[in-house]
Amino acid sequence: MTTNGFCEEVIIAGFGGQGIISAGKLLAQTAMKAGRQVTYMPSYGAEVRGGTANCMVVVANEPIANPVVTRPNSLIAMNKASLNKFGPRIKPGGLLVMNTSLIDTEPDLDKTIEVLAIPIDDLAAELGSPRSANMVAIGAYLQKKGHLTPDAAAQALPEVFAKRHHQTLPVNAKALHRGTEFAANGS
Amino acid sequence: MTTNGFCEEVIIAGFGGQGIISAGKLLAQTAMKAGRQVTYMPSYGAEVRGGTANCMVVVANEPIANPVVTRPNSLIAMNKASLNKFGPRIKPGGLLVMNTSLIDTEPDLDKTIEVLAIPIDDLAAELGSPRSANMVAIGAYLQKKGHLTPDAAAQALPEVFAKRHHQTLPVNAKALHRGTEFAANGS
Amino acid sequence: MSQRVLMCGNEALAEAAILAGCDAYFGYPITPQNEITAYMSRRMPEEGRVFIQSESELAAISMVFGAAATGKRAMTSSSSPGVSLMQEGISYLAGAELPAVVVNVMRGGPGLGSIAPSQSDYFQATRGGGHGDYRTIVLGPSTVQELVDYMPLAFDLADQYQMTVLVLADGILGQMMEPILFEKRPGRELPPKDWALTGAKGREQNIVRSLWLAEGKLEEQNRKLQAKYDQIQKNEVLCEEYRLEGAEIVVVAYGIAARIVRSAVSRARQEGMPVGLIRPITLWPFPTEQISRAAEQFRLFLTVEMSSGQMVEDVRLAVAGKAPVLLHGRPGGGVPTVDEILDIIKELSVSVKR
Amino acid sequence: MSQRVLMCGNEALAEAAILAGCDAYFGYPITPQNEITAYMSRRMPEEGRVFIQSESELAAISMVFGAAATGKRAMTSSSSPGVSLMQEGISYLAGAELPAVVVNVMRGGPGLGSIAPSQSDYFQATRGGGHGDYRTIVLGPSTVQELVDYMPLAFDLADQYQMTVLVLADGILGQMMEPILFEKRPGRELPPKDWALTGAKGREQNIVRSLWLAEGKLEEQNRKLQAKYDQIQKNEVLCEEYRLEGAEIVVVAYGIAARIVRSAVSRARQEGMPVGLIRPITLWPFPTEQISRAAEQFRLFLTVEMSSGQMVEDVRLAVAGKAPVLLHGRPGGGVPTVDEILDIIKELSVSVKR
Amino acid sequence: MAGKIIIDTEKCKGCGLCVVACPKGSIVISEQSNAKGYYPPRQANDDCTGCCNCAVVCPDAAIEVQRDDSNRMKAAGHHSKNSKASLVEDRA
Amino acid sequence: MAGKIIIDTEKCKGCGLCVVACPKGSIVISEQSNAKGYYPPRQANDDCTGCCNCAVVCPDAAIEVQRDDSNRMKAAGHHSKNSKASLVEDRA
Amino acid sequence: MKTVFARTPSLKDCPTHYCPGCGHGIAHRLVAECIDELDIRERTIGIAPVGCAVLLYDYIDVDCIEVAHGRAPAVATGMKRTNPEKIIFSYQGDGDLASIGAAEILHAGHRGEQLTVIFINNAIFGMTGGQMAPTTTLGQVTATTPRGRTAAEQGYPLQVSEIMALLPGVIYVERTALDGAAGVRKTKKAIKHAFELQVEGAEGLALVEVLSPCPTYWRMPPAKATEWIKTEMTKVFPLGRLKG
Amino acid sequence: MKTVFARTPSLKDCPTHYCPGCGHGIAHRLVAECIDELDIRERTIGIAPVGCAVLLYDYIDVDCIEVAHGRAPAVATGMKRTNPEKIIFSYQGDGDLASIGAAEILHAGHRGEQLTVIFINNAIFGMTGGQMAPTTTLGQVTATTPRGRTAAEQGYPLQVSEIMALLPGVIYVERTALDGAAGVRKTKKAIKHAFELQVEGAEGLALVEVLSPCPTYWRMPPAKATEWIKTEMTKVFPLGRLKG
Ligand SMILES: Cc1ncc(C[n+]2csc(CCOP(=O)(O)OP(=O)(O)O)c2C)c(N)n1
Ligand SMILES: Cc1ncc(C[n+]2csc(CCOP(=O)(O)OP(=O)(O)O)c2C)c(N)n1
Ligand code: SF4
Ligand code: SF4
Ligand code: SF4
Ligand code: SF4
Ligand code: SF4
Ligand code: SF4
Ligand SMILES: [Mg+2]
Ligand SMILES: [Mg+2]
Repeated sequence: MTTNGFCEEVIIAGFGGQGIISAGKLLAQTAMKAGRQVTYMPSYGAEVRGGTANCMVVVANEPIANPVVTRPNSLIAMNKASLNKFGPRIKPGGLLVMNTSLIDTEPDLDKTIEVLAIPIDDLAAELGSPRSANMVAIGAYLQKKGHLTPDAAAQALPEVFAKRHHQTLPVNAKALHRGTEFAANGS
Repeated sequence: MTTNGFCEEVIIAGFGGQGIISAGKLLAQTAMKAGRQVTYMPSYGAEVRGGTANCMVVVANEPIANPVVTRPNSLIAMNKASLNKFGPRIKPGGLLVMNTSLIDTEPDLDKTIEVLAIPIDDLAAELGSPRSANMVAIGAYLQKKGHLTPDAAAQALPEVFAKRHHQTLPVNAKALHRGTEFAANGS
Repeated sequence: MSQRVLMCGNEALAEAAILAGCDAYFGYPITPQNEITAYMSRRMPEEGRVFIQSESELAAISMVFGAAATGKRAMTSSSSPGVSLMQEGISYLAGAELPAVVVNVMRGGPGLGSIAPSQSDYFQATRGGGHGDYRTIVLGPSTVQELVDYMPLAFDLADQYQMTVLVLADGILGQMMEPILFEKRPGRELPPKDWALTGAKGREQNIVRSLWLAEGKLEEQNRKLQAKYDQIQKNEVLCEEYRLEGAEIVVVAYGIAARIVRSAVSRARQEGMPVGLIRPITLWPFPTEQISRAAEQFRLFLTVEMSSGQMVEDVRLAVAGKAPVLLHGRPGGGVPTVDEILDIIKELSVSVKR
Repeated sequence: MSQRVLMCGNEALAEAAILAGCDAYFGYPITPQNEITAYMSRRMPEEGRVFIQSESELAAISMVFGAAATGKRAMTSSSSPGVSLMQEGISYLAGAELPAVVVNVMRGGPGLGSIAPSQSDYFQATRGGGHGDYRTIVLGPSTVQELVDYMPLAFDLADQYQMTVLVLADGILGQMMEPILFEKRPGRELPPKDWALTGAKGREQNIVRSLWLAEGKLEEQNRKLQAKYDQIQKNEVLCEEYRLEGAEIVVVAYGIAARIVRSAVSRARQEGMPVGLIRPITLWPFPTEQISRAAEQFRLFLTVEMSSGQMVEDVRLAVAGKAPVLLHGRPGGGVPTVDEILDIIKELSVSVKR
Repeated sequence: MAGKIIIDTEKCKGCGLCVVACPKGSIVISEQSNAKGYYPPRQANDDCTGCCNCAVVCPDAAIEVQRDDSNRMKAAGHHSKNSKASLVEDRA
Repeated sequence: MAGKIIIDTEKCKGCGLCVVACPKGSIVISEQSNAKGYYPPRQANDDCTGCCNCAVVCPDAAIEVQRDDSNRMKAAGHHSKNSKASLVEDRA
Repeated sequence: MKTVFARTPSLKDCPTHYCPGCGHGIAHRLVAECIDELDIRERTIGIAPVGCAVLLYDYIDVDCIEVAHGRAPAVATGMKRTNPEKIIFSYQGDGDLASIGAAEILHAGHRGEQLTVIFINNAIFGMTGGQMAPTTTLGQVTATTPRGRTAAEQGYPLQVSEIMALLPGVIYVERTALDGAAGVRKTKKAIKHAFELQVEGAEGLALVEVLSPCPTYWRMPPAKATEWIKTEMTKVFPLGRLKG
Repeated sequence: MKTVFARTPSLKDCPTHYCPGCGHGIAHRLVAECIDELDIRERTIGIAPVGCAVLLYDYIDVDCIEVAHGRAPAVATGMKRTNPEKIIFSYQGDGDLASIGAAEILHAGHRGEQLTVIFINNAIFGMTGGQMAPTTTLGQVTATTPRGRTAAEQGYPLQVSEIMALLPGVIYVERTALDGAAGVRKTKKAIKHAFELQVEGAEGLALVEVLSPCPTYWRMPPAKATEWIKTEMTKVFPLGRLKG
């Protein structure tokens, strides 16, 4: 929402359990280490929970006004419900990263929006780590946007995951790069 | 505190149990029946009780500002503690009705204050009704002040005492008149 | 009762509530308003209505919440610390739009304070001591007769606007006896309580709630509340003006302080001082317009209140810089005297003349 | 920690409290501030300090009361309905002159409302939702870094003035993560706590109380409190001014609303509109003087707050009629956007130019 | 097949409690998720007796049970006083 | 006279509990009121044993008891652990 | 084929917001079934707690009210005393009833209010994200007992039913568990009895404590949660009729 | 002659504001005597209730605090947890402890706080002018039960000690009565034990319920009030050690 220079507002959304929260935190952590202004905001829409989760990350060069993103530049939609809810809010000229493993329909969006269709769950499963789907998504997103590098994200991984999960760092780093690769090559 | 016309502010004070409250209510009730403006205010200085009680009655011809009497025209002091506490507050030219049955010292007050020394408890005891001391006091006070008649007070008695005490009405009426008599004759 | 009777404020307002059709009283004892609870414990069962001494003020306001939700006229009463405990409950009443009457016989604070009379819960009453954007109608009677007259109004306003009406009295008003007249006057015409919980018979389920999670829904509900409050501000202001003719100084005071000021003004006028009184009767809605108009005309405002200065903010907001607004405040149970107010008026008269 | 870390506001303020020497935390869960309680449950025992999940907010504020009376640094946190329940306790803290820190991460009201962010407890915080004449110092940070920076200040102010310091945040500030820096800065020099209850050893008995029954005593105590509050009003106002140079329109906003307004002002300036921001950091004491001075100079005031209009009264009191004061309020969990504020500023710029 | 269950797959949250509750092993979780992403179960064999255990434990009231009572005694539910006929024949 | 009581008449509120508590009938209410209007008691005879009952029940701690222990065993008060000598020899 | 089990009419035909395997869904259904079977839908008023079950009124189709956290018994008192012919039930969690609302339930019982109380004990504060409840078991890890509850620090789990049974004003107390089909059936029987007493005008309060799974904050799959009730929770909270 | 009974030093040398024959005066003296005998004056903090005993600090010469009505156990918790070496006692009436403060005392007991609680049960709200307390007996006429308390309307008298004794965190509960010299001596023994447990660091809460006369609002002379405790009150509140 700042106008000077760069300001990237992302929504990441999916089922609870798809690692939405860690994906968002990784993005924020990476941005912080890169010296950017950044905010991260979890969804806390209801005290009671349904099956969905989302979070909002803003990366900018100037102080950030509001961490609540109403109209994102980019949406990472990990399932259909998320696409339905947030898809229409993407700003013209924005980016949609769409998990075709769980979304079988074509999104009906503004033509100016770039759509990256990627079978996120399948790619993660191929790596032998279905729970790393979130990392595949981040990798793909970063490749498309380019404001932070997948390598920087991989370096931030240890700060996002609790120590007891550190054995998963290598596979998550791999997943990040797999996402990048797919986004770059379309396969 | 109103200036036009008549305004009489009385404090009645003594031990708890000396009938201070009923004395004040009688005065107020009598004034009301006489068509006067009147307020009655019990002491409620502390949530916890000591041995003392007092109440304040204001009778006037105009709307009454404040039922809390800081500087009374008249004080009915049923015991020494009351005299000590409220005596110095009597307005110049005021009246002190002082129960000599329980007060053995001379009050040291402004010279303009009229003092009626009257052995209230003794008079009541003589009537065979020690508990009617409060009525003796009211009778004496009314005789001195004259703004309401002892007869009117006697007529108001049934409204002040609960039904179950109505057998005491005659002796209380008698006590009222005994007080009047003493105030008039000095004996 | 169509004859003057001598009654203390607490008992008088209780009887007035009964005459106004109060179906249920819930309360927890606290000085200086215990006579209300005691009176109700005797009279409500006589009338076949409900009296409960609750275990606390939290419970009392919650019982009011329950009874009110079924469409009954319910009330509670307390004094300052007890009313503080009701703030969450009052906010819930506002959110759920339930009618209720709450009497606060104010005493000295903060904390346990004292049991002396006070007016230092004005902010709490008029700004909402609870959370969220809400208002309660606040009535500030200044005689025992007014206490009696405003209880039926309190119940009517509560029902008409589905909200809490606070009756702000103080220790003196509650304790003092004055001759009063109980007169049966016609009440307002009131909307049907079709929202009440009476059992879902022949209609859809009724729900009384204050939680609105869906996006934008709570904001909408708030705007609805504000619209209602605007209506009230337009239609329900009560305010007495006394001796404003030819005045230069206007004293603003309410409740017991106002009756003391009234005497002072009357005496000042006798002594030729150009002073009048504006007495807000509804403290919320505040007579902002009346005072704002007066500010065009008069040169100086003096607020007298039994607090460190709370209503004075409303006076300043109304005057909006058009005239100086001074304060004579007596906090912590202090009661101003006619003489001390008169002295201030004298001084101000001199300065105004200069 | 001398390196930037990414933390949510709730956890960050909790860690900052620990660094500030908080001896004890007492609290009852409520959204959107549960991260504070959870964080404290882990960290306080690690530091050998006290954490208790209390049975209620009443108990929490009472535990704070107890710990504070012994000279310890104690705090609690809650959100709107829970803070309403603490009003009696906060009034007692004021009466007994005990230091305490209370964090309110505000949510939408009234009633159960919602858990969306809000600023609608401003009245409660700044006017005292409890009974009696008292104040609490109220800090309104607008970034996670400020939350961190103001926690030590909150404890210092509490100790210096022996009173409650309220930290007013909102659901967004509590939940959002931002990079922050924990810096150890020197605290204030503080008076000894010779009033504390530590056992009457080698001295007379200490008593912590708020009841003053003797005639005039409570009034005296109140005047003492007011004198203290006057001091604070003189010495402790914090307020940020942004782009006031050459402005004609001044927006007043605090907390999360202020950071949104800041962006809008920055954009408006780029588009050449003459607008600046005054951001009160202490909400009580309010920067009345700053705004009053500004009112001499600027032509129009706009208050933006996430409520139906509460702080706007303080702005109006400060402006005192010298300029129009408009309100853009979003109650019930609504969050204003930069765009909507920009639109209002645009409109106003046009009207100011005319 | 004495019994049959009908699952409201869109209300089901795939908790699997019915699976555990069935004494006949007649219920299995299916592979097809519903719109909310949950995996509702399905009837897996013909052993269902219509005992209602699955419906009784379902937190989402997503199971309806039908039974062929033609060749057996009507299950004698304990009817409390004040009771009214209801679609829940399974009574405590 | 083995015992003797000293009454602080200005603290006394004339409640009469000591009168009832005395096993020896040694206490009576006096006719002279104190400054507060209460009628404190006085020792009425020489039978006092110094048993302390009166002092123990006095709500205003207005009674001091003295006893001549020269020709009897020292009353064996139950001394709790942690205890310190005190002027209250009468222990529970 | 005949339908022998279907949704009861007072249970609205919509999905709930509860987590998979949550006991609230079962308890709601049982309450609705009892209301229909006793034919009291048109004169019943339900009181929703502040807790995961706050939206009770979205699921049970009777007149309902949502009240401040913990105050349901006082609200119920206000309703029942002014409407003795109505059937009032409150539905409260262990945070609501046993923590912040301890005084209100105790005193409603103490006064002998004619109420039906459904007390859902899931040993946790569900709605706020899994903090310790008074009924949390020793060793249980929660958001506010990260090292597990210990008796020394937080005390032993609170046995509410045992306390309530002590009060003469409380006429019926039973503890049941949603730990499988048999437990659910027993729970329904208890809830029904608690309603019947009020329908009959029995003088006093009836309370059913229902041990109920919260798979989410117990951090276990639903089936395991059911097991945990059986093996662990009932040790601390013995099942059975405690009174009446 | 030797002085065998005199005011103990921690009882300040001043008259009290209590009514003639009020049990608070006796209880205050006993507390002060125990403090002196245990030699803990210099590390004791007393908590005054809101009730007739609100001015406790004017009579007992230790560090004292006055707290909101009913919240003493929570205040005590805040003090003791941050100052484990101090001896904290609270002194509460039946309105304070059993009515408005029911949740706080229950939970302090539930958590097993190391506290000494003196609970003065005089079956009435004294300070506010004689209203019904939860412990008011059936038939007792008070300012708010003008026709006498009935079980149907206000419930049975609340047996606080019996409830507290149920809690594992409560280690000692005894009910005594100020009904004559023997009763006063027993009460002192109980109070002393309740202090000793804390001095020894025993883990849990110790509570002594003291049946205490309020001649003023029982509307009887002091001697008769003592009798009434013996003949009527102990029927409803049986004396003895309930726990520990
Ligand atoms: C006054 C107040 N304090 C705290 C809260 C936050 N809160 C909401 S629900 C809840 C506890 C829920 O636990 P429980 O009653 O056991 O219900 P569950 O969700 O486990 O079913 C709390 C503390 C609130 N809404 N209001
Ligand atoms: C919040 C609040 N509610 C009510 C009161 C009024 N109040 C003062 S003492 C008291 C009850 C006193 O009864 P109890 O605790 O039994 O003490 P007693 O006077 O009988 O010794 C009450 C209701 C208060 N001060 N604060
Ligand atoms: S009705 Fe019984 S047998 Fe049939 S599927 Fe359900 S549980 Fe299994
Ligand atoms: S019990 Fe119900 S919700 Fe759970 S899996 Fe079976 S049908 Fe679905
Ligand atoms: S017991 Fe004490 S107060 Fe009562 S009469 Fe005897 S000496 Fe006086
Ligand atoms: S010490 Fe014993 S014998 Fe002596 S006066 Fe007192 S009670 Fe009587
Ligand atoms: S958090 Fe627990 S209690 Fe709440 S809905 Fe989920 S499973 Fe049920
Ligand atoms: S009212 Fe009762 S409790 Fe209070 S001081 Fe008097 S006798 Fe004691
Ligand atoms: Mg729970
Ligand atoms: Mg009592």
